[in-house]
Amino acid sequence: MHLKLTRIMIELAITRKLHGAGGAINLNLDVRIGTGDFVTVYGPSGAGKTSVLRMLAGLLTPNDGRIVCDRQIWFDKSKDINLRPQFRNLGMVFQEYSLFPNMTVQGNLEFALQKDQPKSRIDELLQLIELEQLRDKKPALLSGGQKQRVALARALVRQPNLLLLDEPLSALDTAMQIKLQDYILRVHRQYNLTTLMVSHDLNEVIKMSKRVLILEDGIIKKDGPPLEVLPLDNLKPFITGGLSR
Amino acid sequence: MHLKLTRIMIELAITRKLHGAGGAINLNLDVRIGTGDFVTVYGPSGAGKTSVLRMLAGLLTPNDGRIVCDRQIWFDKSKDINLRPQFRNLGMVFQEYSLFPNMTVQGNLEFALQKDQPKSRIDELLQLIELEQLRDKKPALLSGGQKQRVALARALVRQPNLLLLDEPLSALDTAMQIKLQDYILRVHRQYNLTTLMVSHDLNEVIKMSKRVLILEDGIIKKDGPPLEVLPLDNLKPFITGGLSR
Amino acid sequence: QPKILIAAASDLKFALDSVAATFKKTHPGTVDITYGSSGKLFEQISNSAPFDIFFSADITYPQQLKQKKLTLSEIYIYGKGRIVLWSKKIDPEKEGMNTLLSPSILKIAIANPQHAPYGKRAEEALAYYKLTERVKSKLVFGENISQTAQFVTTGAADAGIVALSLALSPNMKKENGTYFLIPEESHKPLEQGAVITKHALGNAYAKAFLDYMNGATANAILLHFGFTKP
Amino acid sequence: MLDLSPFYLTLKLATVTTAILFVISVPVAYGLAFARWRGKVIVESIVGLPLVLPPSVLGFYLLLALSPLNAFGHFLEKYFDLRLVFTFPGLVVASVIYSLPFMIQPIQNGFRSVPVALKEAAYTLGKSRFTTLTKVLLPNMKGALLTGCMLTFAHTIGEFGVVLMVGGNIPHETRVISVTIYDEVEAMNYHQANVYASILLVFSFLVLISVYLVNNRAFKVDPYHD
Amino acid sequence: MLDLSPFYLTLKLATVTTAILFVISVPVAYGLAFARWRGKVIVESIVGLPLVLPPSVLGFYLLLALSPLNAFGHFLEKYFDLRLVFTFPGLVVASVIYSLPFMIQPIQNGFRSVPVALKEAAYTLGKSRFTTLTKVLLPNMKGALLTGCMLTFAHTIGEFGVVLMVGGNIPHETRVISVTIYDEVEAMNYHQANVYASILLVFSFLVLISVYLVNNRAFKVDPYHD
Ligand SMILES: Nc1ncnc2c1ncn2[C@@H]1O[C@H](COP(=O)(O)OP(=O)(O)OP(=O)(O)O)[C@@H](O)[C@H]1O
Ligand SMILES: Nc1ncnc2c1ncn2[C@@H]1O[C@H](COP(=O)(O)OP(=O)(O)OP(=O)(O)O)[C@@H](O)[C@H]1O
Ligand code: MOO
Ligand SMILES: [Mg+2]
Ligand SMILES: [Mg+2]
Repeated sequence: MHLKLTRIMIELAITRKLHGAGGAINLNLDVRIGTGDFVTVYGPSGAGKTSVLRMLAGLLTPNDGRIVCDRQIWFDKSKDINLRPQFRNLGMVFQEYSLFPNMTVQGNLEFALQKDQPKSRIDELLQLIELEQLRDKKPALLSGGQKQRVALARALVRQPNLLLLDEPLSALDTAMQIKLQDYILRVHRQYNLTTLMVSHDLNEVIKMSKRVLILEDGIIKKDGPPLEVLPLDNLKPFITGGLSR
Repeated sequence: MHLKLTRIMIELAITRKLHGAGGAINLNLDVRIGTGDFVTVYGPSGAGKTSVLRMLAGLLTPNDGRIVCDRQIWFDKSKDINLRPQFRNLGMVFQEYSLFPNMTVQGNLEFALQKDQPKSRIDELLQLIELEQLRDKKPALLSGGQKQRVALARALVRQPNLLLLDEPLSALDTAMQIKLQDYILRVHRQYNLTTLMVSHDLNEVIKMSKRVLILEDGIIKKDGPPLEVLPLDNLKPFITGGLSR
Repeated sequence: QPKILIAAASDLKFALDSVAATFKKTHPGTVDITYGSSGKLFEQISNSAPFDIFFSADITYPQQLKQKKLTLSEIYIYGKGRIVLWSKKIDPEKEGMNTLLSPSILKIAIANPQHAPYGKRAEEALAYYKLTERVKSKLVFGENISQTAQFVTTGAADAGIVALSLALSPNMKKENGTYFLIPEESHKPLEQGAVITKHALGNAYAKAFLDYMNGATANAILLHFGFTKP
Repeated sequence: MLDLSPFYLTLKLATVTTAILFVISVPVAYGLAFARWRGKVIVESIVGLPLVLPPSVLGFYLLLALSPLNAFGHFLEKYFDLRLVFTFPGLVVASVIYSLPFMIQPIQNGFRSVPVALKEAAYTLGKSRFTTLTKVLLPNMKGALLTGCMLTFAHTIGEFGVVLMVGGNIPHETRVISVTIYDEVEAMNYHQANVYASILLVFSFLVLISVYLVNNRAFKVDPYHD
Repeated sequence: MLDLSPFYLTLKLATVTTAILFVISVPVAYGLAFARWRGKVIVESIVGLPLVLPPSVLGFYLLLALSPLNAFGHFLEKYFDLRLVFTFPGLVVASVIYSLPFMIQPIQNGFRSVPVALKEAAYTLGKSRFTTLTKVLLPNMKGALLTGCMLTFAHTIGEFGVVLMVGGNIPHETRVISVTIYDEVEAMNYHQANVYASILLVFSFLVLISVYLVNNRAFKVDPYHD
């Protein structure tokens, strides 16, 4: 038996200059994430959340620093290492879906399938996202929420060690959100996946994650359990504001 | 003085076949919307919400029926009338933004400006969406939420009589959402805009709209004030589910 | 089954087709002929094109081949070419070369004197009649003598100086033009030379063909197409 | 003694042809890309035909058509006092026909590669088809426009068979650089031919380099994706 | 008596040339579209150069280069027993060089018009560059590939100057249809020329129509946007 809590999955110590809405942002992170953790990145629009995921995935190059995942060096400026995205074993849901327009729904999922995986995995996922009947349609014909579900399913096909979710449920109705949140949590626990999610939905963040990083202007302002670090006062006035009108 | 409540802005009586997730959907609507109303279309992903807005905008052709707006016939199958989108005076926020990649943020807004409108309108809106510093950047460089804000601002430039908002704030953090909701409500009241919004955020729907159309499988299942027709039980267990974990 | 491939100047088009046809009756075999401008054919033969005999509109090309040691035979002068003034618009017989000065002749086609033998002779003839300067602005240039013929037969040019051999061909006669035979003294002779090239090594059929060119039948055909014996 | 007029004529011909073809091709390609009428493929195919005819054959048919002895050429001469054979305007007409597919084909493909959503967004902003075309569609298909213009321009420079036939190789009028070089080669003035060809190549190379430099800047993969 | 061998030769030449150029151009265009090294524009420009040389001049230089009298041609003959001048393989080499830009240019532009996000998505799914190329990039730029293939194919059919120079108009070996028609025109056998040209046009028209029909189906504007 190993001490699960002490094993570190990701070590992230990077900087990157970004064009922010309030002038240049210096994205500057120094975080460790344990194996099997579910961590949410929360913060205002334009804070740099997507950029963090992109740098982890190898799609955006940090200006400096290093990224170590599962004891493998993914990026190290000083050693001039930059592992290509193909070799970073992870799954990612893009904020803007990035489905392949030339493939059907099923084709998009099958493309993600690895050689040793059974085809039944696809049917399972299609059933989960309730799109079995649209399996032969191209993405252009899908509704916004349907696309988002395909994007999520596609990232889940491979069952990678690291899951990066960029607002994976933002376009869905509450019932579907709850269903998929539960599913994500189930696979997360079942396979001991390390998961990094971006979400601006307080309810979702509270429900899903053990740890929240509050990112503002490129810097982690707070880091801790959701109920301690989230601005919960946003929740109440919001609902009552509506109800009491 | 006229009786504001009795004037009808939109008469919508249309059918359209869609490929639904559970087989063919027959979108079938018969609704009237009063001038200056704020109506939300609420319903599960794939119900046909976006399709309704697209048909109003003239981007999707109904199979049958008629659309009358402000006493002008926009669509009439029996008379073979189908007014082109250019001549339907409305503003639309697309679920997937559809910003012009060749123009800067400011350029996107200026493109929407009409001859008689002052340039200052652009500055006003840029300030509102807090993107003054990114005004010269192309959309490709923006974060998801930043793009969404530009899409909203672009639709507001013209101050049209009819505003169609397809999940206009879904990619934004709570604070920004509240700010923009308040702004939308302000212009809505100020200019007596008729507004049709699609949203799956219960808080938002309750806060913004006087009337909600619950769309399911292409049919309006309920039609009434938010607190009467919305599935409010979704709200509570959700939050507590997180809190009590 | 013996076989030869001949490269021939475009002015020979009709004459050589007839000769080949009669030749094949007495000497069964395959005779393929590729027509083109003499200069281009010379260039290709210099670069080892698989032609067995070369018929040039100008004797200098075969001479150069001989110098380069790319030939197997002596140069055989098979005839002298003549040039004619040809037009659909005016009958040039009446005024001869002065036809070119007529105001209704707006464009005059000649082959390009820079590289087409017939063009050079046409230019000399114009100079001889002191027309060079006076018609200079009317001239258009065909790439070779065939193209020049097309300029006049289509009526795009109002008159042109072309090979007599073409003017006498059935295809050009069909075009309802008239011509004036330009006197020989106005230009240098158009000595037409043929030679067997290195490619024909061991090909007796090639030798047979060139010998046949020397014979009575061939000479009669050549004469019919306006090639006089030197 | 280098005659520079062929260069000048060539440049003029290529520029004029490209400009005319651009103006013709944008609306035609627009129609072909978006129209839905049935006969469309027929027009599409006809537009592609000049490609398969050998230049000198195309030139010959043009010569026939434009000759004052034939109906069309006669008509032009009689009513417009215009003779196109052996004139620069005639070359332009011939080049335009000859290069038509090189301009239309890439532009048509360009129109199709612009997301429909952009057109829709412009329409809902009340913009006319024309404004949408000039402000939204064309700027988002610069690569395709450039491909069309470059292929046409270069193709016209190298164009030879048609030009020789319709133009008649008249100095200072229709003797473009391609014809000039060819003449020198045929006359076995290889040195002179090499000089002309080198100038042409160096010039074209410089033009291409600058076009590509500008183009690459315009296309600079946005820094978000590296 | 219609000789059909020129049609057969032409079809073979156009098909082989298009196939070879496709195989060459996809990787080259890929490199040119995505590579970031500085010298890139130079390669881009060189690739474009065959366009500006008049075909017969290009043909002349190729003739010189490939001739067994000169170094390169001699080398080929000596070590590979390969003579390219006046042979069908020689025509293929010449056509490939001549049509290079027509294939590369549209494909390169096609690569650039595929959203980078798709490539990124494929990479995060662990797909190699090759799989991403064949399964994601190429299928999403079918229009560009088609443009390249069509322009090349048609251009090779109509190709004349280069073929005549390098091929030498040898029956059943290098006498393609363009040369044949030209010969008939030169011989003033206008009827025969018209017959050949008509067959070529009708055939090409049918090919183009079927390509466009298939293409339009592939491109069918999705019904969500009408
Ligand atoms: N390559 C880049 N270089 C410089 N700045 C960039 C680059 N890419 C994005 N930016 C800017 O960096 C900032 C952060 O972008 P990012 O997409 O990470 O935000 P985000 O936190 O995901 O926001 P949202 O919630 O709106 O999606 C934005 O202001 C964006 O314009
Ligand atoms: N042109 C079309 N023809 C047939 N079916 C279509 C067409 N366009 C979309 N559909 C289908 O119609 C259904 C409704 O799509 P729509 O985009 O209106 O959903 P929506 O309610 O906006 O969903 P979401 O909340 O996920 O955005 C979907 O199943 C979609 O695949
Ligand atoms: O017969 Mo020539 O060599 O075309 O003038
Ligand atoms: Mg983001
Ligand atoms: Mg929708």
